[in-house]
Amino acid sequence: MPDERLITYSNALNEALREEMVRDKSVFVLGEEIGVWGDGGGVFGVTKGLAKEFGRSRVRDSPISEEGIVAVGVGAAATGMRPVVELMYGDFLPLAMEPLVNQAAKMRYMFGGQAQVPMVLRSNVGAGGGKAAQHSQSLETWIMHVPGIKLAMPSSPYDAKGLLKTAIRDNNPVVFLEHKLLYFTKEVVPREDYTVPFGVARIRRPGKDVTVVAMQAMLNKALLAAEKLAQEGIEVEVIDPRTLVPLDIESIVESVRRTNRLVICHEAVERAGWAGEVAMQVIEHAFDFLDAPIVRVCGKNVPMPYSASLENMVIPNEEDLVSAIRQMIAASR
Amino acid sequence: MPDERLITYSNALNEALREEMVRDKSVFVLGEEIGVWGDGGGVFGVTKGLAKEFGRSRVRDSPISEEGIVAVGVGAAATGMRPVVELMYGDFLPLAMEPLVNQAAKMRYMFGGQAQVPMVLRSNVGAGGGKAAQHSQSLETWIMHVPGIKLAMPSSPYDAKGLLKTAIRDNNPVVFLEHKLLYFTKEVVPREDYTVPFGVARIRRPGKDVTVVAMQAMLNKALLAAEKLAQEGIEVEVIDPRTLVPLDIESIVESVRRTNRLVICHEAVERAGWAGEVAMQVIEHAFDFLDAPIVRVCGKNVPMPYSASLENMVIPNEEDLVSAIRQMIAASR
Amino acid sequence: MVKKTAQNEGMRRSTLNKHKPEFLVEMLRRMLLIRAFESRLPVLSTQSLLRGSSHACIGQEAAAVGACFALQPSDYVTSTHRGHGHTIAKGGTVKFMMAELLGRADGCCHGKGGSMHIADFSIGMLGANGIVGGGIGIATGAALSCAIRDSKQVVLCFFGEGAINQGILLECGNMAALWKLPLVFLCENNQFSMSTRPDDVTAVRELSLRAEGMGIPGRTVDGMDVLAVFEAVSAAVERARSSAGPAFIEARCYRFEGHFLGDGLKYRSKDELALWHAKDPISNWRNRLIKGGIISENDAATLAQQTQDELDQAVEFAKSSPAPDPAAVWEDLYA
Amino acid sequence: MVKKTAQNEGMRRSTLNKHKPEFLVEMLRRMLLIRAFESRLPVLSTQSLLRGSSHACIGQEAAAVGACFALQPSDYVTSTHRGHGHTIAKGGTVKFMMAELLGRADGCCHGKGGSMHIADFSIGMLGANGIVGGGIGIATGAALSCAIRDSKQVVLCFFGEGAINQGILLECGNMAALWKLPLVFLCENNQFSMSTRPDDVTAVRELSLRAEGMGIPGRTVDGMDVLAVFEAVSAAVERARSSAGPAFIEARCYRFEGHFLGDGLKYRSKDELALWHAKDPISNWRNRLIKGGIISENDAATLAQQTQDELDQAVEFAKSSPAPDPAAVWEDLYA
Ligand SMILES: Cc1ncc(C[n+]2csc(CCOP(=O)(O)OP(=O)(O)O)c2C)c(N)n1
Ligand SMILES: Cc1ncc(C[n+]2csc(CCOP(=O)(O)OP(=O)(O)O)c2C)c(N)n1
Ligand SMILES: [Mg+2]
Ligand SMILES: [Mg+2]
Repeated sequence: MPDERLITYSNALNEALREEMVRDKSVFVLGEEIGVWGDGGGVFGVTKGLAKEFGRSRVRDSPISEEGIVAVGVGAAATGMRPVVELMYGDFLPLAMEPLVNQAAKMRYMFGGQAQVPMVLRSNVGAGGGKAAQHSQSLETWIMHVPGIKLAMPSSPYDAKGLLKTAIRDNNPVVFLEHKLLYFTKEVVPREDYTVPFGVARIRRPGKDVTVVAMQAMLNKALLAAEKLAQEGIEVEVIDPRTLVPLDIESIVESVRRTNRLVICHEAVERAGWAGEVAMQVIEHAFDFLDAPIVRVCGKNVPMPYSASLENMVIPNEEDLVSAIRQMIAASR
Repeated sequence: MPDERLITYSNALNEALREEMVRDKSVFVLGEEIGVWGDGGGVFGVTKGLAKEFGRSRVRDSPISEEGIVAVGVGAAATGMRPVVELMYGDFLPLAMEPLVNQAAKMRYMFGGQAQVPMVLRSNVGAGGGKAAQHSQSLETWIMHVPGIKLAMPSSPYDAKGLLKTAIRDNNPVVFLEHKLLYFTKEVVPREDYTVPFGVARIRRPGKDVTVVAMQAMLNKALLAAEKLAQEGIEVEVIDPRTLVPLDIESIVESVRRTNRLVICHEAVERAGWAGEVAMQVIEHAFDFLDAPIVRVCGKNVPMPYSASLENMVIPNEEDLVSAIRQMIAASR
Repeated sequence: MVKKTAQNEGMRRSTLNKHKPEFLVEMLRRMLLIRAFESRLPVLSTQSLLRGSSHACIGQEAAAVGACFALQPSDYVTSTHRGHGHTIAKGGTVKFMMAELLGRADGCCHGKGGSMHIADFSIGMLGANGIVGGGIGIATGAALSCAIRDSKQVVLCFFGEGAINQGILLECGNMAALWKLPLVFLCENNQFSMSTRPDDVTAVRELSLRAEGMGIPGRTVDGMDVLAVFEAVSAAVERARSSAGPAFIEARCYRFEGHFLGDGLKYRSKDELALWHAKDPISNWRNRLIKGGIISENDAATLAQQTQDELDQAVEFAKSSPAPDPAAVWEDLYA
Repeated sequence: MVKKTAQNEGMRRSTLNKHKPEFLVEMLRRMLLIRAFESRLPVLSTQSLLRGSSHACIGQEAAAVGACFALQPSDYVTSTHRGHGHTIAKGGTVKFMMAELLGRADGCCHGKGGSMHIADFSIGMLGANGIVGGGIGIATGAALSCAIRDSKQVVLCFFGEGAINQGILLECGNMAALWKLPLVFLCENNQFSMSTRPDDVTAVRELSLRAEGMGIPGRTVDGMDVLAVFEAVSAAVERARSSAGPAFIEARCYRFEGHFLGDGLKYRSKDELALWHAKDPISNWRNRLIKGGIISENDAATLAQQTQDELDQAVEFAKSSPAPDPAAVWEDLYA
């Protein structure tokens, strides 16, 4: 019997941090409210118990200074440490783009390989809880647009733990975006050490009629939509890229070559979102295999409204996917 | 004889500012080195003479505080002024994303229409002068991804003046990105008041074989490439969207319906750049008209290196366009 | 802590007479209204009527009311994530606010903002803010606008002591001082930023020293004393209005409830809370007004009842207001 | 301005004897090397060998050398857009620097950085920076790294007085003070941020007051006097190394040349420049060493000649170095 148990995404992340901190004393954690808040660390419990175990030097509660803490992470990473910096909400990334984009992403390249910046910037994306315009954004596309950074977005507890370990061991800046609605979802996760490699997509459901690329909360909706469509005889292949940089375009292209149809679903605002990148790469590699226009099912082009009825309209849902796929199949069969 | 003369892009912008400041006393300019530097205002001369004419209150030299000056612009705009805030280089946008994205872009919507934020944020994009990784970025895609902001990028002196006037008169936040290599290029510009509307593309060269979408420095390269290809009998239609938000997708789609081929060329980093957005919208509207995969000719996925030989490899050039188009035509004729 | 000496007490009593009784009573009424508003939140929350996070300012009513009462109606206020009190103090209408918290069409932001984005431009309330420090830039820009327009308006910028380490404060504080903008920075030091104490994250013991480093005169005031806050802010407002430049005021107060609904509050002791409860800004003010002969016990009870009634009506109003029309999702994005 | 009193003069003379002659001469040599390096730029520029912007630090040599000489080789330095002097002072090799300015394969960044991104990690020089204030965060992070690793290293963070209004300074200054990081903030007040005077953009007259507001002791030193800078920074470094926390030092100096090559310099008078030329950090130090009997006129001339020769060789080396291999465009993006 493998040594594994059902734990939450938040616990899985917590284990990854703990195990990496035990394994490598250059790993430390920096962020707001990571030491004491709640049940002992982190608004979403991800750093729970770490301050107690590793002390307040390696689990460092910071002032509310987002630009500063990311900048400090960069400097520490460039001088031998492996900081894991937390921004409580991904919506605070706009405060910290300078050190991330102008410093961390570029240092190694512009200094001709002298530097390495093994920093992990942990934060999150996602709406759905009525947190409104300033606490609901999914800004991963900005990061994907910046050469020199890697970008991981785990969709499940298993991946969360395995990808975070890979991120911490990576010698480059990694932006690691969790999803707010997933923190308390559960999955069976091994107790022993394992990693999930970057750049390897996970086919979450095989299918032959249409490929859906989705991550995190949208992935779960895609799986539900696939379930539903299966009853109508439409077989949806659901792919989770797991990391957007590096992107496992081979797996996506291979799938599209089989299904001949592609839907890309992300919660981030549709306009200039990463669906366009995936689409272009598929076009570059498999245009002739496409039997139908690539379809996007993405966040509406508005800030996130507070009211539940409006918020639900802005975030793509299962039904949006079902009807988009139905239409696509009908038009191209 | 129309009252017009050959002036630079920088002068055209200067005229727009001057005329709007005369016309509307709520317009004021805020930025670093805009009052005295050089020949009397602005690193690229855009604010030249304005401090002298309008005084240091309305042409306000700021401390080096990028986040602060954009934030101040937002507050001033929300309370009845029309600030034009300048960031000396577009590479400093990462410092100012918070007030721009979390405040300016969202205020009107999240406050249910109570606010309006008629701020213009002027800055620039572009490489080519050996300014290296931190002074060469083209970050317009980030802005395009944020609902609530408009985005203009003039390619010529005529458009620069007309679009800037439209931007200043617009009641919404407008990010206005100039191109560093264009400041001292010239065009015939009318003396009288005119505006260039947002959301109306300009066909810079008609052609029937392939549509190229490009702006600013890349537009000029596209026109040169078109010239060259014309000699081989390939007729390239070159379209300048002029504003990315709103985007005149109709004109682009209409063109693709005629040419059946699309090349998108931007200087910004290719990965997750706005080419993907244009491509997706064309796919959504005219997939069946495409005789060939959409092609991107874009900035390489690396920070901008200093050395001329390397910089030239990273920025798309005329030859890249010529060969991409040749190949495309050859493969799909 | 702000020291209370006998002399201080004497001064405080004497100041009561400097003001119209109606004014003093209105301060009480407004503080009661804030408390009544905030006290409804847990109930609404258990009824699943609230979404996202709501941050109550119980215990901080004197800071909100004392400061806003020093303003003219045309003056501006910027607020924080903890913005209900500031809005009510500036003259906000509780029924529209309550409808907003419930995400309804009649909310002051038509249901798009919620608690963290309460705003009422009609009374110069330029918005709560989900970004710690986010209001500082807006306030400074508004103050610049007032200065350029020469409108004689003043801007009052609320922020918590947790925001004192955001870079925007330095950038805007410096510009405000440099340009002598009509701006009052009001730092509500409620002793906590979530679970964090000021001394755990801020390297200066006196927050006003931070202000001095930006070129802004700073002082500290007892934030549990509505009149003390009023007087300190009035002086700062007067100075600002006369183009003499910004001021920084730290109002020392205490957050009686959790950071937001659902905060387990494991990080502080009951004893500490009790100490601060003894300084309750409302009951102390009420007692002072009674002792000073401004109102009777009876008046006070009536006032309390009236605010409760107003809140009942606000909640009813909010509950009966419809959800926003779906078409609203596309409205008010661009002007 | 830093006042020069007779007593000061006396003190300054006496301090000469506290140091080894070789050390004092090496300070001169290093300042000469910086000046020689910077003085080549206009020539190289007219030969179209430079791209982008190059910012020379002529007039500021004493600040760079005085400060860096207070460090151990294993200590770190972060720099600014005006970073040649800091690099040379920390021990950089001019031929690799020059090759970098020319964008060649043998440059210290293999031609990818250029003037604004000069870096030499082998000597603890963590990079020039094109972002004003950009080095502050890196320095603070490096200092945190030193503290956590308990490595006894110290970080010296250079920035111009123009960077004093960047929010990152407050954020990092506060953290450095709070956590008592081994960090010395060295603000080179060269009287200009491009064409702007400090008083036009900074609301405090004494920059050290800004530091106090962050919880960091601050002082001002004559930045034209290499020994004064050395002594002030040495004290700060010692304090930092003993875990007593960061310090802030303003070195008042002057930028003799334009902001960058091609600056028309219309914003300042010849008279002002002449006043500052009289305080030239190099010729004054040279004269002091001669008067103090440390070197002869002849020694000084030889030294000057040697640095010129070293520069000639550096320029030759740079010119003969090839452009980077095209394949390099894909190298060193990820580790
Ligand atoms: C930029 C930013 N960082 C962090 C947060 C999360 N957060 C919300 S309130 C808060 C504490 C703020 O403390 P303080 O400023 O003292 O205000 P108080 O809550 O005491 O009213 C934090 C950390 C945020 N909303 N915005
Ligand atoms: C964030 C940022 N803002 C503006 C600039 C443009 N800029 C480069 S140097 C400079 C002046 C800096 O002055 P100071 O800090 O005093 O340094 P000095 O040039 O005097 O060495 C400015 C405004 C920049 N490079 N980065
Ligand atoms: Mg607080
Ligand atoms: Mg300077």
